[in-house]
Amino acid sequence: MSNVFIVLQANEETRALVEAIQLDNPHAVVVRQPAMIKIDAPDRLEVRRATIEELLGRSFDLQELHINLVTLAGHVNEDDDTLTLSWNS
Amino acid sequence: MPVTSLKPYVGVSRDRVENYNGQQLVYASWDHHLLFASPFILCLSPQMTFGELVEQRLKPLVQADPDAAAVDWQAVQWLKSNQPFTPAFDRSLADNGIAHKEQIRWRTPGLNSLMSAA
Amino acid sequence: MDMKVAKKKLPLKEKYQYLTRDLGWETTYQQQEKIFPYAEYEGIKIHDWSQWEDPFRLTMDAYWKYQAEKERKFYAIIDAHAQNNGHLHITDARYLSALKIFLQAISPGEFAAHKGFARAGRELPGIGTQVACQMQALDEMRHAQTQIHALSNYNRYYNGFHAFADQRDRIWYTSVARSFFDDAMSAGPFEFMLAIGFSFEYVLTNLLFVPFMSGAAYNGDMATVTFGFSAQSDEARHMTLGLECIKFMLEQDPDNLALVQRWIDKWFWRGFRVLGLVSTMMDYMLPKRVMSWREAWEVYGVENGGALFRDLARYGIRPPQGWDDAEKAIDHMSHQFMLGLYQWSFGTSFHSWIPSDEDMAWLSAKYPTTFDKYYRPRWNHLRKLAEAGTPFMNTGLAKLCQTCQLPSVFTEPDDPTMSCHREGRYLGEIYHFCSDHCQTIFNDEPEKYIQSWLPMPSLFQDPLNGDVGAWMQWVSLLNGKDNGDFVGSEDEANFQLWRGLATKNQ
Amino acid sequence: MQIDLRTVSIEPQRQAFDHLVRRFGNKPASRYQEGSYDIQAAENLHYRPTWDPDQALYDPRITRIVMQDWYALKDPRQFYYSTYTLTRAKQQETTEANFSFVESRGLADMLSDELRDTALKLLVPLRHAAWGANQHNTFICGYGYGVTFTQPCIYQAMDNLGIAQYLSRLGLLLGDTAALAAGKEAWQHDAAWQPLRRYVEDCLVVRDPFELFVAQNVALDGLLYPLVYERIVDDHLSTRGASAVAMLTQFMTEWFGETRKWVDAVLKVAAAESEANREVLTGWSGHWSDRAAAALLPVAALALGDQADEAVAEELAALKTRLAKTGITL
Repeated sequence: MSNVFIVLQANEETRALVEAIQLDNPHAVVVRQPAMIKIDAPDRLEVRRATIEELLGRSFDLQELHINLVTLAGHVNEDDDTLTLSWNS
Repeated sequence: MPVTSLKPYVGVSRDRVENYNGQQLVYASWDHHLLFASPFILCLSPQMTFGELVEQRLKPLVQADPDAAAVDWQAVQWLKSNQPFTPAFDRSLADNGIAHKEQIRWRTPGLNSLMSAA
Repeated sequence: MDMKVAKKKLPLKEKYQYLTRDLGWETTYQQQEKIFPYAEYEGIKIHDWSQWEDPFRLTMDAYWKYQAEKERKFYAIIDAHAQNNGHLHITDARYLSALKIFLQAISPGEFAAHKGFARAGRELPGIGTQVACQMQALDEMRHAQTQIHALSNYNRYYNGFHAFADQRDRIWYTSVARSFFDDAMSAGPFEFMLAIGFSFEYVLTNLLFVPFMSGAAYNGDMATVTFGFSAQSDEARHMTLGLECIKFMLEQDPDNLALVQRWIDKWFWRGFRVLGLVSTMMDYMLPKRVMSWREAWEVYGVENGGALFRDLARYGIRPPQGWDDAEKAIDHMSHQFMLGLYQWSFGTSFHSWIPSDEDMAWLSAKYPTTFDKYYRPRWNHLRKLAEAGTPFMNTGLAKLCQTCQLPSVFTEPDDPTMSCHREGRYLGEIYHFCSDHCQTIFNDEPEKYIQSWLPMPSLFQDPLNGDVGAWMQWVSLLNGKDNGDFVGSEDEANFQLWRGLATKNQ
Repeated sequence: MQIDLRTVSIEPQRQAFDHLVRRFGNKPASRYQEGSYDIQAAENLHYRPTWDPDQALYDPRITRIVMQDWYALKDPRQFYYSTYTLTRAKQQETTEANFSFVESRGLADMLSDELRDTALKLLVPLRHAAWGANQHNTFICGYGYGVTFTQPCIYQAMDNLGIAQYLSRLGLLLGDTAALAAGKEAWQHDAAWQPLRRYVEDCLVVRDPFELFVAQNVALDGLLYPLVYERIVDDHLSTRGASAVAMLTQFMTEWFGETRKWVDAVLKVAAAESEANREVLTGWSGHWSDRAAAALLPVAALALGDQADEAVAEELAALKTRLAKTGITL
């Protein structure tokens, strides 16, 4: 088993994103570091548009993630609704 | 292994001895004396004697080491290209077989102030 | 057609397909081999470019939109930083050494990557790959520029930044980074992708950017945090491209495995060496430290790299050959570099210093098995010399590794008291290396590496002929201003003076 | 620590980086200058390329154009990444608004079959030509010398890609995926498109970056954009009721108006550098613009029928007038 992770800048815009990721990935661990937030999860992590939209109260294009993304690890699979990070191990 | 290339590929060394106007490069270092972060690069005349190298270049360079004063330079163990080597102090570098870019090292067993804890 | 029926929206993947892949065609007036002349000589076999999976599917309109938003944020912050004397917010002017190294050695690398990705974006025959490379070429230009712009204001107030463009091609330590990028760019497009896209971006840049930028945040440097995080947000795309590229090569033909593995071995080690200086920035140059190099390596090297190579094992890939030796070097390298930088600081366009008692206490806590045993005695001795008024300046210049071009400051993997001496002969001439891995890289392509422009040996050639004063002029190094010990430097004095003006009423 | 740093007045130690002071004098440098001048490695390059050991990694000799200082070829727009991206972001917002206006009002469906057919036949295959332009500008950026010259080329390349994508979206909007397939088929096989496709493919094997600059950015763009977007779409089709199409290609018209200023500035400085340069540029410009005019004739005829000859001849004459102002007389 390996961790995938996503790191976002710590700011107002990412508050809802982090919350949404936590809701959709109960197995994920959120680590707050200076100026950034790292979210680790064993093997797989999903970022779901619908959850973010619900929390933000507006429509959200998953590609907006790029604005506040710091880094990530794992294979990326992106469609209109979900961005998935995974390792095959 | 040859370089994989689209056309014949020939490199030219930038540090060929003919680029040094009759001088040559020699690298020198004192084993287990890492106050000096890296071996020294020296540009020397091949006619310089080994004794002159020690007196004029190496001794001043290593002064800062607490062991420097205690070295018996006639007794140190020398290596050239990582092999034991007995230099003739009164002969030239060329006569001592010290080629361009050769690395010489010396060892002073028992002298080890800054590494003593190690 | 019923006018009221709205067109069905194409799903992202399909739409992206039409907006990129489908733009190409089978050429008939000119042959593929002439259009893509560099695609085959390296020996990588690609049978079907359509199998390429696009990692992120940004069309240009989305790219412009999101990148513009990043740019607006970035320049707002650095404008404010310049207007409000943001440079006085940093914890201490020592910190600036890390930024000076960054501007002199890393930013030019960003430009080189820009150029290299433009070439790869033209030479690789698959459209998906080309577009991703082109976008990266554009991003790398952004990184070079945002770094120069962020650090430009520091240049107005502090020494050591002013000649970064001259020093890129001339001063000794920048040659390490430049040779790395020159090496990748002189290779074919596939090796370039693996070198920069995979090894550098995927395996190593997290180590450079994430802890370093966190460190900048800790040390009050908003300008750097901003360019760092802003650049890193593009890196996420770049890393994904690098990973996709390697999977693609491995999936296309089993024969590619041997070559890919050799390149992974080579470029991991090249990258590990070139990013080695980051260890010194983290352990010594941040006045307020966020994590040690060892800790960063655990998170971004061991954990992340481990996950990556476990994943790639299904293709037959094993971790890079140098991995174990890298692990052995982690607890030593920052100290070995800093000891070197301190004693050669007359030749650096940044300052070094002897760590304080407090610094040393931190170092010994973070490196319990190595610092007190191997490195503290040397620092104590150097301090004694400095206090006696005879600070140590090592006028014996350094032996450089023919491959990585770093001074040979490294020790044997299993004996930290013994310098690592490696040498070999090629066509009668002797060449020296810092490690087994650098020697292997040389032996694989000697005709390439004998060409290395090594700054130390070249100092003894025409026209400088060993004249250090003339050399300083040639590298635009202002003696007594840019170089030497931080203690007693203009930077130190000015920072204290200006901070005093800002905090006191006299 | 709470301090009000704005109250502190501190004298800067220097105005700008050394290399910029040498070029522009001792004064603060612009962000364009900082982000462009002398940031490419110039000396002590380490290794010969394995893809062509006869070249240096950055090599001004791979083109026939000779410049004493390649940084003389500056971009009058002074685009660096930020200004470039912000400019395009604003334009894409307008374009997006135009697309959604056309879509939401059903304007596409209000086009006559004939007009829609003409628009699709003319514009959709051009997405492939735009992709070719992307390849050429990426090449010039990759192998050209000096950042003031090569930096705008990556912007140009990405613009070419953006244009190819807007043309694809236009095809999808006016005719769905079938329109893209038909356009590609025409590009590959229809007689009308073969001279242009041949032009693009021939450019794909040109490896002199400056010649490619002339072939693509001077000759082909110099004829294609005024002919197709200004003359045919904005005038000919609009007056017949297809102003919706003009809304969808507004980006292209504006883009050409902007980029040609840069193209002219580059040509002018390169031609003024030496008689030899002027001669080479004149030769290339003549050769490629004649070929481009011939290649565009059957394309123009798709919309203009037998008026195409005259239209292309006028555009060629206009291009020659434009070139004359840069010092190149054809």
